Amino acid sequence: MSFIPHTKEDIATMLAEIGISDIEALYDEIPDEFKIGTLEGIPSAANEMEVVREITALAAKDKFGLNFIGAGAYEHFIPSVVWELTTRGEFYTAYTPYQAEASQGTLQLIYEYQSMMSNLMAHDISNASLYDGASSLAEAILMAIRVNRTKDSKKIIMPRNLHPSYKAVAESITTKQGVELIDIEFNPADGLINTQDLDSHSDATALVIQNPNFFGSLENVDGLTDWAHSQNIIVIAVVNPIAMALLKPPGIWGERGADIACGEGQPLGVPLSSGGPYYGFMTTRGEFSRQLPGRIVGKTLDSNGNEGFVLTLQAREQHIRRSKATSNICTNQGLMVTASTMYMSLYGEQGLVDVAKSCHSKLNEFITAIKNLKGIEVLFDSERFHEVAICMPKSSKKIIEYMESHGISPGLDLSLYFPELENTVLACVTEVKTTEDIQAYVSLLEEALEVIE
Amino acid sequence: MSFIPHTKEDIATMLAEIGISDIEALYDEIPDEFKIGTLEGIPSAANEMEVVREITALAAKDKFGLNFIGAGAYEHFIPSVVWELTTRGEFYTAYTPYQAEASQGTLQLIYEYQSMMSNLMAHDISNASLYDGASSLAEAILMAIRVNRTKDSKKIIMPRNLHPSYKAVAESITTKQGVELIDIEFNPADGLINTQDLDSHSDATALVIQNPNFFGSLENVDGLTDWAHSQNIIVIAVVNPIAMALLKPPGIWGERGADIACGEGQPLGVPLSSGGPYYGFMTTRGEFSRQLPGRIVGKTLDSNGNEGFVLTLQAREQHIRRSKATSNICTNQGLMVTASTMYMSLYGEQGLVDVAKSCHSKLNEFITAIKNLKGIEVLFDSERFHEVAICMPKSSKKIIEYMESHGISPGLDLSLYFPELENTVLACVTEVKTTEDIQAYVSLLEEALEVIE
Amino acid sequence: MKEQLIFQQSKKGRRVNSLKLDIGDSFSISKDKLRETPLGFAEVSELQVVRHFTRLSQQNFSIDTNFYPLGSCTMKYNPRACNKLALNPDFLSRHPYRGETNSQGVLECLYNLQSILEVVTGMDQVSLTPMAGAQGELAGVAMILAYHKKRGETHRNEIIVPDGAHGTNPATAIMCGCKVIELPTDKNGNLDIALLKDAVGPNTAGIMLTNPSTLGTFEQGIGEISSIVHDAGGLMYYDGANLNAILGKVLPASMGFDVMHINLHKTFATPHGGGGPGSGAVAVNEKLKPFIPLPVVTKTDDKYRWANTDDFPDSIGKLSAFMGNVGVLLRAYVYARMLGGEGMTEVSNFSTLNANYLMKKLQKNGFKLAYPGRRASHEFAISLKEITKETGATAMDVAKALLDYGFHAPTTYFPLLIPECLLIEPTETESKETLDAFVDAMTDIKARFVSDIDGIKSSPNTLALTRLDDVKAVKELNVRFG
Amino acid sequence: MKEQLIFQQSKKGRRVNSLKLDIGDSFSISKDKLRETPLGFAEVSELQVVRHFTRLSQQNFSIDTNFYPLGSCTMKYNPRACNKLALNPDFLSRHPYRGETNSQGVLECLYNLQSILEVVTGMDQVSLTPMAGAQGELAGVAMILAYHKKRGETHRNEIIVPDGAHGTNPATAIMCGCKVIELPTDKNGNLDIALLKDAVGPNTAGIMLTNPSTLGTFEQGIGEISSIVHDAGGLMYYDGANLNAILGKVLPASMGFDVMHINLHKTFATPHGGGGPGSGAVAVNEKLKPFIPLPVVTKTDDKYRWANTDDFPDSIGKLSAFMGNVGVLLRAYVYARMLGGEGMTEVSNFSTLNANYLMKKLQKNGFKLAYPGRRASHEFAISLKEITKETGATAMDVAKALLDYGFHAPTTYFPLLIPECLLIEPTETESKETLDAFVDAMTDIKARFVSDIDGIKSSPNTLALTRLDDVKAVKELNVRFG
Ligand SMILES: Cc1ncc(COP(=O)(O)O)c(C=O)c1O
Ligand SMILES: Cc1ncc(COP(=O)(O)O)c(C=O)c1O
Repeated sequence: MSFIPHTKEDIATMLAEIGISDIEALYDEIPDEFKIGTLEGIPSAANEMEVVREITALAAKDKFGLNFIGAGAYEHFIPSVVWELTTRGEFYTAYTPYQAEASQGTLQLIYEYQSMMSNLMAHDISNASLYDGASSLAEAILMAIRVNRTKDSKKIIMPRNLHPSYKAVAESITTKQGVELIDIEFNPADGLINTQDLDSHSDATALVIQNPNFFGSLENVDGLTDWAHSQNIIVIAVVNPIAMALLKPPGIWGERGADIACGEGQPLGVPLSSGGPYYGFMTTRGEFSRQLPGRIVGKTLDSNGNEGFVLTLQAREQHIRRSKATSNICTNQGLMVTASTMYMSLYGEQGLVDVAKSCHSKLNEFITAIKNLKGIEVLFDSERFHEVAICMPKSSKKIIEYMESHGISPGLDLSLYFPELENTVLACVTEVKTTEDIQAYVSLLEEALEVIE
Repeated sequence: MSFIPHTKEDIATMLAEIGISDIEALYDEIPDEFKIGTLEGIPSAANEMEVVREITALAAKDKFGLNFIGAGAYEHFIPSVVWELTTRGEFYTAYTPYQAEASQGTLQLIYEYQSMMSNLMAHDISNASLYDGASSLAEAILMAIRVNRTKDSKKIIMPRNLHPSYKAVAESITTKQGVELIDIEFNPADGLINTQDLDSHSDATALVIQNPNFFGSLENVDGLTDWAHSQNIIVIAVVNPIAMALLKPPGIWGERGADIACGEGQPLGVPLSSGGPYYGFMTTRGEFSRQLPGRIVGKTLDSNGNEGFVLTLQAREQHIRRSKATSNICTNQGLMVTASTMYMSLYGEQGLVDVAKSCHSKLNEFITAIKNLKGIEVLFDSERFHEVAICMPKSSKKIIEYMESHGISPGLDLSLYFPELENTVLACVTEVKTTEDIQAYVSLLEEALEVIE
Repeated sequence: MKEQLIFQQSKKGRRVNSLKLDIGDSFSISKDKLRETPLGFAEVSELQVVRHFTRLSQQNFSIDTNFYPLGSCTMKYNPRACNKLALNPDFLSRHPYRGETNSQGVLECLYNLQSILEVVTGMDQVSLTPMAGAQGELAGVAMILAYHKKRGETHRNEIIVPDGAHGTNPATAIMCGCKVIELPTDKNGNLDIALLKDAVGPNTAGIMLTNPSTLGTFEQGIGEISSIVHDAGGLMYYDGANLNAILGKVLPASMGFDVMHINLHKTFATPHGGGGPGSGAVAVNEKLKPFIPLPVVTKTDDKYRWANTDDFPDSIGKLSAFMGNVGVLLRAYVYARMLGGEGMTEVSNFSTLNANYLMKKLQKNGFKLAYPGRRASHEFAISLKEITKETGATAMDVAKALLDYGFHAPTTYFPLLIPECLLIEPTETESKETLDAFVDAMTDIKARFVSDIDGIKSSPNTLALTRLDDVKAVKELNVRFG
Repeated sequence: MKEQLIFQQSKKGRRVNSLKLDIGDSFSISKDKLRETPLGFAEVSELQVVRHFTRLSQQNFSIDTNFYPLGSCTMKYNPRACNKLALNPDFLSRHPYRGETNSQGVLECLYNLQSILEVVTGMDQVSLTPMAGAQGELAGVAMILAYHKKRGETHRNEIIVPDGAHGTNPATAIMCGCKVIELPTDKNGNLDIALLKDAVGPNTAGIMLTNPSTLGTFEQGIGEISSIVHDAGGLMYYDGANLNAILGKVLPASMGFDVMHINLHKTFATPHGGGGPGSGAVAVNEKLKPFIPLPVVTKTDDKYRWANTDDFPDSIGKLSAFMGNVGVLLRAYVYARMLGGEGMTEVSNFSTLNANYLMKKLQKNGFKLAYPGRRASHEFAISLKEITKETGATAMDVAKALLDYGFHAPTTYFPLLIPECLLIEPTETESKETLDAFVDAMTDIKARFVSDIDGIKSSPNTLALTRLDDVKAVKELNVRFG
């Protein structure tokens, strides 16, 4: 049951106008061998009432209790305004704002987004979004290679305390162009980048620094940045935007600031939603503007001298430059940026700082509560944000299974990505968790530790 | 935590402009004896995050399975479009469209609603809504007294097969003005109005006919209407708007048609929502336009000759006529009408007929399924729509309790309103019920009949 | 661009395919009962419906798009959280007759809202069932009459209202079979106490007052009024339309009122929805508690339940088929939860601050206040009488001109006793910047009374339509398509 | 009315009070790690936010408000049910790393969507993870390269694209480290087969084709092309941007394609959202199945689970941190459920009917088709070359003029090989009335090329802004406030 508005009479009139007798004739240029009669094997059409019931029942299967997983996707409170407005038809069903005069709503919004995001990162310019955090890192790596005119190398230093999926995605996307991704270790004691390993890679083109790193530990970003710059290495910061309300932003890391910042925009008003749609953000210093991938909105004037907004620097993009574009990206994640712009507007200057502070202090509360459990070890002695790695005295796999079957996701099983971190769970606490929630986690974990062999 | 935008600086500037030093001074005309210091005893403020969690948890307490109650509030499928658009801020947060030029959206929509509703009822004019079905009947009664110039009497014939709450509300609202509501019986065999009782009330001013009646039985509306008109009695039709897609509409009952139609608009796209907000509709013949209560939108021209819409016939209303108004109603149920107008537009000419047909045939399916149960008796041998009365071999109260505790509301306990209908449940089936739902009802009822003493 | 009527977009045989239903084959209604005429509905596609109503919506002014200083209407911000939570499917799918055991969530919300409203009114019992202010008034007057009746004083059938009263007050009294006695306001905006003394008597059922009154001023004689009415055996009805002005500052009960309604769609920020639904919850003191309309939620042994006629045998009865506008009540409850007691006091403080600031600035800019010696409550009245005389520009002209500036008009010609009246209520949720911009617009309009009176008289000039002809609408009544 | 930037509405110290949080007192971050500079966010109230973004939204054209015949973009109606169901809180609150046992609902949806897409493409395996068409292309080319590599043919690094190809095709090839060989189109809009034969060779990795092509015509030599490429050892990539034209009529697999992407935000009606998110699910035949990007959902013993590298050891890997745009996928699945197989065939039939009807009527009214001898697919190209020569009015002028008639512009200047090109795609969800109104507008504009060329050149003239200066935007780059 498609959404066509045609009446029988319409069809007859239209066919007559075209000068044919049935719709099939419209396909007379297609060789018969390619045509199928009817489409078999698709579940038959259901009306909206049936579909609503069917899908609602499927969703209900996934009803769940408390989530303590972060690891790149963060559960923050999203004010009701955000999605009530984001799904307004005028935002939801507009195309990319190529026709500027008919798209000032989206364009002004993106301009505001760019302003907020570049302010948040202490950079000069932000693009209008990329697909997600991981792919934005891949794009940042390609950009770093373009902008680093002092190096021929395509070596990129990728500390192992970077989100493992970001590494994986960077590999899928960049290595075909000869990019070489170089692992360096983290210190087992504090989870931070092992700086001793760095010096042997001073020929690299770029250094990726995730802060807070995958384990939630706060890197010595100033030192790392200054070292990199001293070696003519471009610094790519991978950061959590909510953490940046509290922590030193990439643009002022070290003496000169990180060169490119990127990461996952999801924490800013986008629901967890099984991992997507999210969006990747990217900011940089002004001098690199023309190497930034993705759409960018600029301010200009109309023919009457009134201010307005347009997509700009399009000469970087595939629809103009084709094989010489900065990236192949076309469709981005506009609607997510719409939500984030509202989110940032609602929380404002002080509100986002408070969200970050609340996350931090609730994480501390959680750590204090969990520490007392027998056999539990909190890994990585460092300052932290969002996440903490907990080494369990029993199988992390079984603990997770047990706790999830009782309605709490205790965290990500780190041993899946870091063989050396056996039975270690990466737990995340944000502002949405109450003392009772933390207590529920502790109790259930206690129970799990008892029950599990 | 109120929604005020004032900064400290604003407050200072504003106080200075007024020429006072603190806000308290604004209340200096209020005698101190009336003022309180602080407001005690209100639960302290919660932020949006906390409130969302608290209220969502409360809502979850009411999560439920299948509803088979109708009795004046009907579960129909509501297309997603309806509420996604109805809650758009421009509809949701507008006031009554007194400033016509700034309210053409709402005004045109109501004009369209009036057109649809008067067409559906086969009447000349519809108002823009009243509070709900029951209170619309009270208003219809008062209107009938105003328009019936041939009778001095304030007697209104109210058959007992009218919704008992409608009767109760009519009583609360109209009897202070000397209106006398006269019961007449229904036939135990078919649930229909006992016409023999009518003749002794030929001095009445109006006859109320609910069709389908409270038991779901279809009245002989033509005969009743013609009898009433032969006695100069105004006929007030209380009808279900969805049933009117299938059944003869009030405007063509009998020779001359019912004079006033009213009822509950809820079935047309308004959720059950514990009983409200719903809306009452009311239509009538053209000659009675000026006696219709409630707001009415009319078409007119602007000063350039363009078509537009305004609230009209305002001289009927309280804000102009004060104590001489047709009703005291001011705020009506505009947003519900907004939803209904979309609902009717989506289903359209054929769609609403199909909804009605589907309700009818699923009710028949239900009756067939339930009939076979031992000890069950289907009451009232009549043609039916929406509802059926089922006499149970055990306590209806216990059956309802049992079935509800297992996730199915089997219907309304009629014995609460009709002592003679002991252990009788009024069940309702609409297009949303599947064969499996009906089977689930039958099985659970069987179980209940076994379990209950 | 003018949006056609949906009927003009109709084409025979078109429909929304995804709403097609299996209509079954079991049909048992005789032909003489069936409808033979078409429904006369439009036949359109889903996209047409979406496009039509989206475009229509854009032709409205609304709080979400415009400053809306409509006196007596409290057009404050309607928090989106209230809407979102009230639309929870678990709330929406509850049938009103579902048993209490499976309805504890909604019952708890309603019970808590009752309690909160009891606190802010200082009253002893709240009933949430009235569906708007006017129905609350009806309930209130009905309770007053029931009270007198219970005491054998059925002859008490006079309701006193000030001349500034909202139209629903006298209209309600009449609907309750009462006689209305209208009393004038003195030059300071207070009720004429001497005349009140004359007016009360053995037939006095009660008085209906708004305080702060509809003139935007606090009724200073309220203590004396209360004594006079009570001494005469009458009761005091409080029209709560202006509760926003004194929320958490003054309890209506402490001013001597016995019964009142609260327009939750004003003070408690539920949306106006283009005309409703609202809610006119009533609150009463012990005297009138036995007469409260049902349903009411009560609590026994930690279980919430509906009160019944055993609990309130003298109830004036039911006012709606079920329980009033529950969805509105949920929104009000969410709002109350976010505000807390402190937030409620902020509401009155800042709505009053905004009104007094705006009043002062408009006065400075040459507008004449109706009661210049008085503080504004959360609203105030301007009279354009002199301006009208001098320039011909009326309150209506100002209202229409404001639309061109992107502001909704204040309430015009109400209260009627103030000639060429603009009743202005900014509400607490508007910023100083918005108030200043409004003053600029008003000042500009005032200048144009002289420099551009034709432009003013023909306004609005920037909207899709210019001024609409109300008279034609009545004379050539056209209330439906086709 | 011009809406100020949110920053211009900011005032120091203002905030949304209802979002204030208890920030706790346990703080353990050293000062040198802390931020010292302000965030540079606006400080506004909730009402300001709502009003600002509501007003901004009204400044957009959108499918929900305007006909949007944007060629290559398939701006069809986005059913609201898809949105509502995808926003179910049980879907929204699922963390991507939650275990499979408590995720069977979403996994089932994704699995079923994979299966449906396998049927409509005729392919053997679908991966839903690519986040847009361009990422699907990247996955596709990566798979092609992985395939060759697996066979020891790492030298195959040439990707052939027609000159009409979308920019993402060559850009993707380059991102994959390939060389791009561009082939011209013949005068009938088909690929030049002779030149293709010359172009293929031992280094051919594959060819990327859209069919129907971006010119709005069916590539008639597709069978031969497939043989040529395959015979040369290359693989066939299908850019599914135009799948809407042949959905349920022609299976890409049967035309010889080995791998393809589907823009679900086109053919499967998920919203464009002002620029995304989309979804570019990829589908492959058996040859490329081992290389499919992960995650993919599979089913074992009635339980849905994520496929892993044991299932697909040769996978090209991951393309996103988690699982692509799940929320978009859910919308596409809901759409597919409502359509069923029959509905899918209707999609192509009626999008093709609409395009051919519109093409015929525009041609009748004097517009020159780029390929007049050809059937339109679901879109068609007009060339204004002659008109531009005669009157000076360009494709850009027509695009801007259409805005004044309430229509969004068609795609302009794409494909580049057609001079002064308008690529027009009406989609199946538009009514004949809308198409006729569009023809009227185009005809009127055409008349104005002569009678009112200045009006055309200066259009749009009825929107909030007139034509914007792109050059200035680049020259005086201003990409942030302050
Ligand atoms: C002073 C006053 N009283 C009563 C009412 C009536 O309330 P409602 O519209 O809710 O019926 C209003 C509404 O505008 C009012 O302003
Ligand atoms: C023909 C063609 N190919 C590829 C793409 C790229 O798809 P996406 O925008 O989803 O990345 C498009 C998008 O417009 C297109 O039209």
